[in-house]
Parts: sequence; structure tokens; C-alpha cells
Amino acid sequence: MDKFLWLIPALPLGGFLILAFAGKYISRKAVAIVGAGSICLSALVMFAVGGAFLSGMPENAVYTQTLWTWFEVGDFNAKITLSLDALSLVFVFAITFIGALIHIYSTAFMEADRDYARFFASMNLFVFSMLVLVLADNLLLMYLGWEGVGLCSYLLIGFWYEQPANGAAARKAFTVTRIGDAAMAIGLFMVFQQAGTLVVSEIGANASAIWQPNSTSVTITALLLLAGGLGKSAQLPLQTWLPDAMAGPSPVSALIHAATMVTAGVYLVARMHTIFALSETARLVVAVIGAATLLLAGLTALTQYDIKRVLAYSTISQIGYMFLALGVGAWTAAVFHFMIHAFFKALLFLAAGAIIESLHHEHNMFKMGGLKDKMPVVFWTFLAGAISLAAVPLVSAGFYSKDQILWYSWSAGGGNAVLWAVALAGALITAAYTTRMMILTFWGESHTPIGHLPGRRMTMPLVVLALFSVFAGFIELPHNFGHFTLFSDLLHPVLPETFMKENIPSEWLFQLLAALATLGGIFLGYYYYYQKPSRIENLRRNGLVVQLHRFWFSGWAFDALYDRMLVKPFIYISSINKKDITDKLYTGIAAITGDMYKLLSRTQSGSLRWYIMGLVAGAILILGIQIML
Amino acid sequence: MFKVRLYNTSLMSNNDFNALMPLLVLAGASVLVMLLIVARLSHRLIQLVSLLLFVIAFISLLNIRAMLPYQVGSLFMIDSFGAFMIGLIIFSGLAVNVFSYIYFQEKEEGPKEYYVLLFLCTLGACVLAVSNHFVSLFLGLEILTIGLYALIAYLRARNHSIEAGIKYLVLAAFSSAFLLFGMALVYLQTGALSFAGMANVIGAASVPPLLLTGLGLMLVGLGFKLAVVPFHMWTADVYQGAPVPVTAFIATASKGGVVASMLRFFAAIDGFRSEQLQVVMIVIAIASMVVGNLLALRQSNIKRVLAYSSIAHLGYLLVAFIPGGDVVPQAVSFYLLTYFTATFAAFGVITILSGAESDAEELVHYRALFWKQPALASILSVAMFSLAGIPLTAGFTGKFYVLTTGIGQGFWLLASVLVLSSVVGLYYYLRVVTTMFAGTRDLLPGPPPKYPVFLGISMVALFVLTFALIWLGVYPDHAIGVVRDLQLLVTAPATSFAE
Amino acid sequence: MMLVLLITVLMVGAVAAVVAGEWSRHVPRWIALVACVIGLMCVIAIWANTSPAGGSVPSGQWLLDYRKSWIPSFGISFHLAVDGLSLLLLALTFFLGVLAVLCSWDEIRERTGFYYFNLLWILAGVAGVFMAMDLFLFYFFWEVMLIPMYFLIGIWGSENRVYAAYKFFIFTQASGLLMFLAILGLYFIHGQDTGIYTFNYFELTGTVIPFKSAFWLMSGFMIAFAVKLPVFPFHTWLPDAHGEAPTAGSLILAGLLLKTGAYGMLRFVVPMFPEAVREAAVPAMVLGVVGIIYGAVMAYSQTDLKRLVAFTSVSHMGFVITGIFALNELALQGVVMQLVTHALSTGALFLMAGMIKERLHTRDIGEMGGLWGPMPQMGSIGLVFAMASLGLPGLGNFIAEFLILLGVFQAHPWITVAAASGLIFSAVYSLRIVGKIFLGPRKTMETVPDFSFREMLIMAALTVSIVWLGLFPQPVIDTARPAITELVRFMDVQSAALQHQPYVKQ
Amino acid sequence: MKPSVSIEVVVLLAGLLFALGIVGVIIRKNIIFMLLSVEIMLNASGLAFVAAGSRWGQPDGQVMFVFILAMAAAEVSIGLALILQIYHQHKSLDIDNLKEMNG
Repeated sequence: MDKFLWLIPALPLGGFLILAFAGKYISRKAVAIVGAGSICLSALVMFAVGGAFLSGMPENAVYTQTLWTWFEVGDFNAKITLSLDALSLVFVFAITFIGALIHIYSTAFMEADRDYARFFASMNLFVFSMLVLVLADNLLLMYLGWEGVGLCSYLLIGFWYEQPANGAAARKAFTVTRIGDAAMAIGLFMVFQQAGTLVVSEIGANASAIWQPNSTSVTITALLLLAGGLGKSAQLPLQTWLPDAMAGPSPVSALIHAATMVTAGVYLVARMHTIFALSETARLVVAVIGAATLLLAGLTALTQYDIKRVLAYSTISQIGYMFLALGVGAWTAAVFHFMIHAFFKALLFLAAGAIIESLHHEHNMFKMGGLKDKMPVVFWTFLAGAISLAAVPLVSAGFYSKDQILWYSWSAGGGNAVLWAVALAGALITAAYTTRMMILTFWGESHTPIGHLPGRRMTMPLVVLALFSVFAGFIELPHNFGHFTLFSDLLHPVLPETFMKENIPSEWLFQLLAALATLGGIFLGYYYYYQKPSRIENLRRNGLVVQLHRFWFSGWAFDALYDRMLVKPFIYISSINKKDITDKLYTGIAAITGDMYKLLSRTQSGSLRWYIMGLVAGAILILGIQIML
Repeated sequence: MFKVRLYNTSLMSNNDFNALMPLLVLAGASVLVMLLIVARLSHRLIQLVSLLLFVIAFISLLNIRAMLPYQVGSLFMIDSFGAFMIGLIIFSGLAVNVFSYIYFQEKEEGPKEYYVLLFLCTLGACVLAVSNHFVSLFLGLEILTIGLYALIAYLRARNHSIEAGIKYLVLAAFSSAFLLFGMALVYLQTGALSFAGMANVIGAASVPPLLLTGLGLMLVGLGFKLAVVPFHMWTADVYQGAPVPVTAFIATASKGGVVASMLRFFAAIDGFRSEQLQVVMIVIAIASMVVGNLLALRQSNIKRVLAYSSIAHLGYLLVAFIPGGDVVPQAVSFYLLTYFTATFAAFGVITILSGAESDAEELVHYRALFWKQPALASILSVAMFSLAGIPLTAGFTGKFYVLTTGIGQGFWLLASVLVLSSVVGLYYYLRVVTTMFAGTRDLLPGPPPKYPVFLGISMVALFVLTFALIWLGVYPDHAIGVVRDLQLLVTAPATSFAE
Repeated sequence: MMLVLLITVLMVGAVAAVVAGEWSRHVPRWIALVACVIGLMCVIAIWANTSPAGGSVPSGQWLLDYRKSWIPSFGISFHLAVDGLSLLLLALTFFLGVLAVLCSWDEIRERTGFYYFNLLWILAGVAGVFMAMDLFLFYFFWEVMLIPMYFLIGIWGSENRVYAAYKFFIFTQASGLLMFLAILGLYFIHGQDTGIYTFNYFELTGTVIPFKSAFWLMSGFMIAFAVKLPVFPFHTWLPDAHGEAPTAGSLILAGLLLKTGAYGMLRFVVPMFPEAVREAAVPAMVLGVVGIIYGAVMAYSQTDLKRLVAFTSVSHMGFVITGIFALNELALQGVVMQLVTHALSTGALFLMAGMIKERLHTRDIGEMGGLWGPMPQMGSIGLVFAMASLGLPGLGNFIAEFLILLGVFQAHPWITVAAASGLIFSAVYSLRIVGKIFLGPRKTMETVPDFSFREMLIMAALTVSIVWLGLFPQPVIDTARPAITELVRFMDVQSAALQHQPYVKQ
Repeated sequence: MKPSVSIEVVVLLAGLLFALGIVGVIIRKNIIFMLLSVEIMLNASGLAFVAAGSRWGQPDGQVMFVFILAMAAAEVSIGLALILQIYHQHKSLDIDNLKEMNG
């Protein structure tokens, strides 16, 4: 089957090319068919190839396919080679499968839009780049995908380009991630300088031979690569772009800014786990950043009004969980959470999109309400996603993935109490803002008249995703009940077992606490927003709370900070020097020459006697020189 | 009493006659033209006759090549270098003559005597080129200069002409006095008036102070004629005041003759032994290059521009002059060749564009010339590029030759100054060109040319000059080959007839 | 002989154009087009015959060689030769030549004859520079480019053209003359060493030069090339020249004249003054990095589209000089790629600026905006080239910048780190270009037509090539390899034992 | 026989005359007087020649002097012609009026 591997990215690419060149000329129906069809086909191919891969696992547990040599100079060479192993399979699955659903959804969602073709072209291009990213066998090809998804995200965030705000958001997203990418590029240089190759498998094989454990070089390399991941995955300190990225259409948010692209960082770290495994420091940094991010983003999510921004911050926070898991060495747990999160977050965004659509582009949750009965399908599916996000025990897939992470954050090799405590607090907060969102949106009395309801092409994907986000968790059950570890077994050829500490307390305790946290969060949300909204009013009067609220609402004032520290100075410097100061040097020379001309032309007074004096002076000069020497 | 030593000038052999033929032709020509004037012949005829006479002089020069080098008494040393310079000078006379008709025909002054003076000046310059003796040097110089007084002030109705004339007269006489006094001191020191004699006396000994002072004073006189800084101030005014063809003559022939004799003199006494003289020359050269280019920078009168540029060019010439050695005559003569060609091309265009009342000297005359008279404009552009030393033109090759001479002897300072100052030069040469391209064909085409025949001749001459400029720029090997064979002698080789 | 043909076809075409211009307004452009196409064909033919794929593979670096005595009395010969590097740049020359003619097709309405004369003359000069193997001849062609470019800017430029033309001319001429001094110095040093006075490149490269004078001579060469490239403090002529020149002028300036500077460094400076170069490496690289950042920052602040793009060139050329002085194969190959790709991408941006100016009659990006609506095709093409200039993988520029940075990292990691900031800045200004021109609300309500067929043709050619270079750069790299490896080997030999042997045997 | 006056003295005298001439040319505004001063300089150099000639017992010095006289004469004649013209045009002989061309 591996000879068909290239089809998986090729189909979206084909779709893109068709739409890009013929998009103007073919009917909207055709556009929809090409746009969504290419992804669906690619998903089918993925199932076929993946099925073959799982059934007849190749001995080295990887399919590879070299298409052509990209370029080779001296001892450096980069090939266009795709390789499929368990890890990339999981991502490819998420990308193509969820991608297909989202595309189908979009065919209806974007129906009314003028630039139908452009939308699908960009989406297909995105899927292509994302697939290249995860299928690449060397870091350079991965970088190609990496930048490609960045471009598509730019295009799609700024899709409605007439509003300057969207363009700004798009530019911000690209630039901020670019900062990470630049660091990552340097990381690539370091890897090449030390390992002499950029092929992932080779690096992985010889990593321990190349680097001393915990040596500075490996730590620096790891951190540089990490920086790339932080940019793409919107983790501290590069998280500011994601909330603004919500300017894009909802399917875009679902696909790019929830399910796939933003988790590229997770993929990168998992992919390069051999390097991270060699550096305590790097892993600690990963974990701490993850923890900090999840807390910060969660608190921010508590304060947002715009439903999509709530989801955006919750995405940041959930990815924080994944980084935390990676940091403590729970590689499979991180990937597992990625997959589950992909399902429910995509679901939530699509559902939110449906709501916003039918509420005439109303984003503010406080202007919604009472949709429970008006939009039942959306309500139930959204609920499914919500419980998964809030990790309601036992019944939700989110519970199984997140519980794992909580447990590892204490007990895994890199784990410790603080990380666990933060994660637990995060769980509580998550549950709280999820509840808040649910209640504000679906309960209470309606504030906005509702337009047309979403059609089948929009609801079908919601249902499918809802099923997954409820039941997908059962493929990986905790050790203490069932100990059913299908998922991690699948990944173990690629990712190492999670190394555990000795003498750790029993897992039940943690699950109990986690469950309590979740329920507590739900209760808080229920109490403040459903039972006693008056309490909110009381809080509003408390100055401190208001300050805190404003601070959180602004995303901990990171935007303002960067604006003052980086953006403003840059713009100032460039604007004061618009005329290019160095030119003064040359204009100065020119001016001096001009003055000398004026000076000398005065000596040409036209007076004969003056000339004679000049002559005499010359004579004296000559004789003078002769006498001097 | 004084023991009178008779020079064998008393008994001149036929060879001497042949050898001096070019000079004699020029001298005779002036007389002949005078007679023609007496015979009241038309301007047109006189002009043609003098053209013919110049050609004859040129031919007579060509057929003495066989007998070179040849020494006539102790006054003249006709060696290949001298012959080449004479050739250049006669050629310039010819060119001036060609352009003169159109220019003078329209002026109210009777143009005929002009040709007499032209011949005399040419003669003077030629004498300078081959003079090997203070007397001949002095005579040549004065024949040239006194002729020029009259030529400069020829258009006596014009205030500028007269003003230029008197300025030149007083200053020239003044500087001649310096020259003479210098000569006197040199003579006092050496007891010889012939270069060869001086060479023998001085020998390899270091230069005594009195002689040095003499040389210094001579330098003042010669420097004035060459218009190098600080003796340059007259240049612009005289160039502006004089009739355009005369200006061309001053810019070329007169300077060429002086350079030649100066070179010969320095070669004879090996002037650069004394570092004092060298320093003086270097200072003069640098000053000329810098000041000349700077003065022209924003000058709006094209005649003055050319005047200042000529100052700079003499400075460049000195860069080739100072190092001394066998290569110097070659470099100098080649540079003069290129410089003459370019200058004549430029002045030719100016002459043709000049009207009856005033010369076309203000830059504004040249606006949009390229769209009105493409041919003239292109010629002037080529001339300007050549003067600026842009490749593909003779000027570049000349500069290249000069630079190689300078750097070859390790005069890096001079070379660098040359390069940098010529960058300043670019600006004003380009300005002329730019003016010609500026604007569009706004005015109606001017009246039809008055003198088709002579206009034709002039245009042909201009095209020849332009072609020469480009040929020398693209494929200079022949010219270089010729120049390479030039040799400058002080005392005649044993074979030839000596005193 | 083929090589001579390359130049003569252009010069003949030039003369023919100016002559034909007297009678017809439209004939000259056809003549020019034909001349360029013929030239392109010749180059491709040479390539086909000498590339490993086709026909006779010459041993060693040099593919073709033509020599004829010119001014023997000074040891000057008319000596042309091409290796892979020259060949690439020649191909570029004629390719851009064709595009330049096409893009002037309707833009130039008056004095077409003289216009195309200048255009072809410039190309002839550039082609000569890329082939000359005699230093005198090299300088000769070096200067031949200037005058016509001066006219091109000074006559057909926009408002401030005369100033720009002067500035361009005086900068390049001044630096050129200094190089000429250096050439003469080399000539005499070599002559005094060996007694052979020659300007022949292959003999001069073997010259033994005392370090001090080597340093001065190198500076003489460097200043000329640094001005052309341009390197940071010498760049100020560029924005004016680019800004005021007609579209084709900007295209050729950015695409070709800048490249002559880099070519000069690769061909002359490095092999002739190895020690001096190694000494000067770090300062030069630092200048390069400064250029990268300074250019980018300047670009961000510009409001005149063409000036903006001009400053991006400054930034990109910073990569070039940084790469050259890294002196290893990766970086040098990157430099070659950068030369080609930058010519295409920046050229395309200039062409687009020209097309927009034809439509909106302004270069001020403040007055543009929302043009994607009326011109989706131009929008997408513009996006492609904006992405190219920010180094998006999959487009040629990425390969170039990646290789350069990778190579530089081998030599001086910290310089790479600084240079990598260029990646960020380039993103900032490129996105600003796209945002200001194509996104946001419409400023002007007048109807603007999208690409005409001719424009589409030009842009398609450029787009295809930039993508091709991004995905299959290997042919280019292979073509340049012999030259580069030879150069690197030579430098290694130099560093191994500081004895001079000729850089290339004849 | 030895000349009665030593050469040095004569040359010194010549030098003085020369300097005198220079000063004259510089300080006088009237063109005629300027010409006169120039003549003095010329004659000074002539004198120097004669002195030099006598030092070496050659006639050459005097020959030169004759030439100088001739040249001076020619010069003065043209000079006077010009002066007449100038007087026609400017109605004065003040050299400082002749500054039309400058710059």
C-alpha cells in the first residue's frame, strides 16, 4: 500500500490547483465537489493505507516513499520523502477525517460567500501543507509544510479582506508564528551541524551518540525547536495571535486553529522526542510552559464574551495540557489528548459557527441564550463537545485523555506536585468556563431573533464529531479500570513508554480529585450563571475583581506589553529614518563640493589685477617650495 | 673682445630646408594669404586656399618622416616626437580653419586677415614643438602669443573680445617676463642657451640653487601658457571672450606646443632629478585637477566649462609628465591626441551653433538639442563623454595611458587624485549631455543652413573627429603603436648631421 | 564564437533599433524582442551542449572560451569565457531581457528607437561583464552598462529622474574608477613580479601580492562591487534609481546590475586576494547582516512602492554578501541561487509596481488597497512573490536563503542568528506590501482591469520559474557546482598552505 | 678684459628692476602704466641676459636682448591698439572697469 502514500497529500493539492486555476470558470457546485471531494478521497486513501499499515505492520513500523531529490549541495541533501508511522498516522487521520467533515460542513456554511472557490482552494492547500508537515521524513520538508500551513492560516484568517481588522489579525498570526519559525530554522542549522543530517529517523537513531545527555548543545537545540512549536501552538509567550485569529470563518477556526495546525507544535516535540529525552532542562521548560499556559488561558477564557474567543483560549489551554504531558514524558498521553481534543474542539467550533450563522453573525454569548429548544441538534452536539471539554467523568472522551495527563503530571518521570496542582486547577477552571458558555448560550431567555437553522450538510458532521468526542475515549482506558491501552500500544513503536516514578499513590485518588475538580467547576459555573446571577453583580462591584477581570479579559495584557516593547519601537525607528540617514553622508559630500565651487568661482573675479596677483602668488609659492625643500 | 662663435645657421644645407619644410610652408602660407588679401580675393577663396596650404604643410611633414631624427643647427631638433606634435598642431590649425568660415562669414569684421594670424600662430606652435634652444623656444612662444593677442581680440566690436584680448595681452607679457628672467638665470648658471649645451654643463651634478630659481621662474611663464593652477585664472575669461575657433586653437595648439617644448626641455636637463621641482610639479598637477574640475562644477557657460575642464586636463597631463622616463613622451602625445580630438569635436559643434550676434555659449542654447539636431547633439555627447573619460571613447584610453604611466612609476597619490577629481568632472560633462536630452522638440526647426558647402565640410570634419574618438576608444592599438615609436632626443644621434 | 555572438546580436539589435526608430514607433520593440530571444536561444543551446545531460561535457570548470588579441601593447586581449556560474547569469540576463522588452511594450511611447537602443546596450554590457576574462575588458563592459542606464533613467524615468540618474551614474562610476586603479595596481605588481604585463584573468589570479597591497587592491575591487550590490553604507543610490527608473529599468537594475556586483566578488575578489578576503570576512559579513536588517526596516517605512521594493533588495543582497564571505560550498551555492531567485522575485514585484502605476497612476501604497477585488489574478501573483521575498519554502528564494544561512552557520553561528532575524523582518514588510495593496477597503473606485494577456504571459513565466526553482533547484545547483567547488577547493588549498598557485589552469 | 662691474651687481639690479615692474603692474590701475611696467620687467630680464652673456663672454645674451626688444615692440603696438578700442568702448582706461566676464 505504501506506494499510494503520495496520494494522501496529492489529492488536496490537486484540488487546490484545480480551484486556483479553474475556480473562476466552474460552477459553485463543482467547486464544492472538488473542494470537499478531494479531502474526502484523501481520507479514504488514508483509511486504506492506514488499514494496511495497521493490519500488516511493516518490520520497521514505517512506510516511506521517496518522490524526488529536492536539492543536494556538498554533504547536505534534502529529499522529498514521505514517511508514515503510527504517530503521523494519528495526525493524518485527524487531518483528513476531521478535515473531510469540516469541508462538507463548509460547503453549506460558505454557501453565500462571494469567494467560494478561493475559500476551498486555501482550505485544500492547507490540508496539503499540513499533511506534508506530518508525513515529512526530514525536518526541511517538515519546515516546508510548517510554513505552508502558516501561509494558509494567514490567507484564511484574512479571508474577508475588506475589513482591515481581519488583515491585521492575519498579519499578526503570521508574524508571531514566524518569530518561532526563525528560531526553529536556527534549530535546524544546529541539528544539521551536529548530526550532519535532517532526516528524522537518522537523528532519532543516533541522537544518543551525537549528544551528551543534558549537554548544553542538546538543550539549546531542543529549545530552539521548541520555540517553533510554541509559535505554531500558541503557547506562552507567543500565544497572543490565536484569539485574534478567530477573525476567520468558523470552519477555519475549527480545522486550523483547533484541530490541526495549532497542534503542530505538539507533533514537532513528539517527533523530536529523542532530542528532548536527552535534556532534562528542555523537558522541564516544556512542562512549565504548558502548565503556565493552560492556567493563564483558562482564566482568560473565564472572562470572554465572544464565544469563539472562549473556545480559542480554551484551545490554548488544552494544548497547554498536551505540552505539559510532553514535558513530563507522557508522550502517548499528549498525542491521545491531541486526538480527542481535535474531535471535540472541532465540534465546538463548528457548532458555534452554526449558532453564529443563524444569529446573524452575533458572537457575544450574552446576546445569545435560550437556544436549547430552538436549535436542538446544535444544542445536543454542542453539549457532547462541552462535556468532553470539561472532562465529565466516565461519559466523555475528554475525561480519559485529560485524566491520564493529570495522573502523569504527578507520577511520570518529569512530573511533580506543582505541575499536578496547576493541572488540577486548570481542570476546575475548564469545567467552569465550559459551563458558563453552555448556560449563557443555551439557557436563559433568548436575546437575538434566530435566523434560518443549519441544514443537514452542517448538522451531519456535528453528529459524527459528537459521537467521536463521546466514545473515542474508550480506546485508551486508565490502568486501574480496564487497562485497555490500544492507542498507546499503537504508538509505542514510535514513542517510548512513559517512565514512572516509584512509590506513587494509587491512581484512584487522582481520578477522584480530577472528577471533583470537574464537578466543582461545573457547579461554580452553574451557581454563578444560572442559580444566582446576582452574585456576579456583587462581584462586579468589587474593585479588585474588576481589575482582575479586566486583566484576564485582556489576556493578561500580553498584547499591550508586546505592543509597547516591540511593535511601537520598531515602527517608531523605521518611521523616523524614512529618509535614510546614511544618505546624508553623500548629500553632505555633494554639498561640500558645491560650496567649494562657490568659493573658487569667487576667485574668478574677472579683475585683471587680481589675476596678476594670483600669478605672482603662484610664483612666490613655487620659489617658496623650492626654498623650503 | 667677445669671441664670436658662428652657428652653422649661416650655411643651410638642402636637408635642413627639407627638414624645416613644414615650418617654411606655414611661414610662406601666411605671406601668400597676405598677398591674396591684397588681391582682394573673396573670403571663400582665401579660406579654401588656406585649407589647401594646411594640407600641403601636413603632406610636407609626412615626407620628412624618412630623415628623422634630424637636427637643424642647435636650434631645432626634429625627432619623431617633435614631428608628431607638429602634425597634431597643423592638424588643429586645419580643423580651426575648417570651422572658421561659417563663424566669421557672418561677422562684420573682415575675416580675411584672420587666416594670416592663424598661420602665424600655427607656425609659432610648431616651432615650439621642435625647439631645442632658448632662442627658438622664445621665438616660437612669442610668434604664437602675439598672434593670439590679435586673434583673441579679433571681433573688436564685442566688449568681451576686447576685454579678453587685453587681459591675455597683459598677463601673457607679464608671464613672458618671468620666463625670460628665468631663462636668463639659467643661462647665467649654465652658460648655454641650447638644451644640449645645458645638459652637458649640468651633467649629473645636483641642481644648483640659482638654476633652480631660474627653472622656477620659467615654470611660471610656461605654467601660464598651459593654464595650470595657480596660473589659470585668465583661462575662462579668454575662452569666453575669444571667437570660438580661436578658443579651440588656444585650448589645443598653443598648449600642445608649449607642452612639447617644456617636455623637451625637462628631458634635456633631466629636470626631475631635483625633488624640489618634482614637488612643485606635483602640487601644480593636483591643484589643477581639483580646482579645474571644481570650477566647472555649476558653470552654465559652456565655453567657460571647457576652459575649466582644460585646466583639469592639463593637470591629468602632468600626471603623465611628472614620472619622467621614455614612456612620458608617448603618454603625453597620446593624451594630447585624444584631448585635441575631443576638444575640436566640442568646439566644432559650438561653432556651428553660434549665430552672428553671439556665440552659443549658454547651456540653455542646448536644451532639447538632441531632438532638434540629433547629429550635432550626438557628436557633442561623444565629445563630452570622451573628455569625461568614459570607456568606448578616446578619452578613456588616454586616461588609461596616463594612469598606467603614473602608477607604473608608483605615483599613487597623483593617480588617486586624478580618479577622484574626474568623478567631480563627470557631473558637469553629464550636465551638458543631460541638458541636450532635457525637454522636447518644442521649438520649430531653425532656418535652413546658410552655407551648405562649408557646413557640409564642417560636418564631415566633425564626423571624422567623432569616428576618431570612438575608434581610439574601441581599438586604439594602431594609435598606441604609432605613439610607442615616438622618441624624444636632445642631442642628435651620431649618424645625423650635428654642429 | 558563440560568446561573441551573444554580445554582437544585442549590439547589432541596438543599432538596428535606433535606426528603425527614425521611421517607425513599433519596429524597434520587435527588433529588441527578436535580439533578446535569439540570445536566449544561444544560451540555452550552450547549456544543452555542455550540461551533463547533453553532448560534450568539458573537463573542469570552463565550458567555452574565446580569445583574440585586442591591445597587445598593453597585454590586453578580447577574452571571453563562461563556466556554470556565468552561464546561469547569462541565461538570467537574456530571460529578463525578453521580459524587459515585453514590459516596455506599451509603457514606452516616445523615442522608442533610442529607448530600445539603450535597453539592448545595457544587456550587452551585462552579458559582457559575465563573460569577460580580461580585467581591462571586464572594466570596459562594466562601464558600457552605465551610460545607457543613465539615459534610461534620465529620459524615461518619472518626476525626479535627473537627480536619480546623476546619483546612479556618479556612485557607480566613482567606485568603478577606484576598481580600475586597483586593476592597474594588480597589472603592475604582476608585471614586476613576472615580467609579463597582462590583464589576463587567469594569469593575474596567480599573482603573489604582499598582504598590505593585497588588502588595498581588494578594497579597490570591493568598493565597486559593494556599491553595485549594494552593501549597507553604499546603498543609497539604489532607492532613487529604482524609484525613478521606468519599469524595465528597475527590472534590469534589480535583476542584473546588482548581480554584476556579486558576480565580481565571486569571480575576482575571492580568488585573487584569498588572504585579504579571509581577513575581511567577518567585517564584511557583519555589514551584510546590517544590510539585511537595515534594508528590511527601511522597507517597512517606505510608502513609495518601488522604493519599498528597492530596500527589500538591499536586505536580500545582505544575504548575498554574508554568504559569499562564509566561503563554503553551501553558502556559495546559496548565493548563486539567491542571485537567480532574487532577480525573478524582485523583478516581478517591480513589474507589478509598474502595472499598478499604469492603472492607478501612483506608486504610493497609501492610495492603493483592496485591489484583490478587481484584480484577483494580480493579487494572487503578487502574493506569490511577496511570499517568495519572505522566503516561503517551495519557492526559490527559500532554497537560497536556507543554504546561505546553513553555510554561514558552519562558519559563524552568531552571524547566522543575527541574519535569521531577516526572516522575521522580511515577513513583516512582505505582508505589509500585500496588505496595503490588495487587502483592506478599496481606496479608489475607478475600475482597474486585471492582467492583460501580455502581462499574464510575463508574470506566468516568472511564477513558473520561481516555483520550479523552489521545487527542482538541482539543475541550477549542478550547473554552478564546478565553479563553486573549484573556488572552495582553491580557498581550502590557500588556507592549507599559504602558497599561491593559479586558481585555474588554462 | 674683465667687465668693470661685477656680474652679481648687474643681476641684482635686474632683479630689482623686475620686482619694480611687478609692483608697478600690480598697483597701477591705468592700462598704459601697466603695460609700461611690463616693459620694465621685460627689459629687466633683457638686462639679466646681457649680464649672463657677458659672464660667459658670449654674444648670445645680447642677441636675446635684441629679440626681447622686438617682441616688446610688437606687443606694445597691439596693446595700444587694444587700448584705443577699450577707450572707445568704456571711455576710460581703468582696468577695473573690465570685469564683465567672471564666475
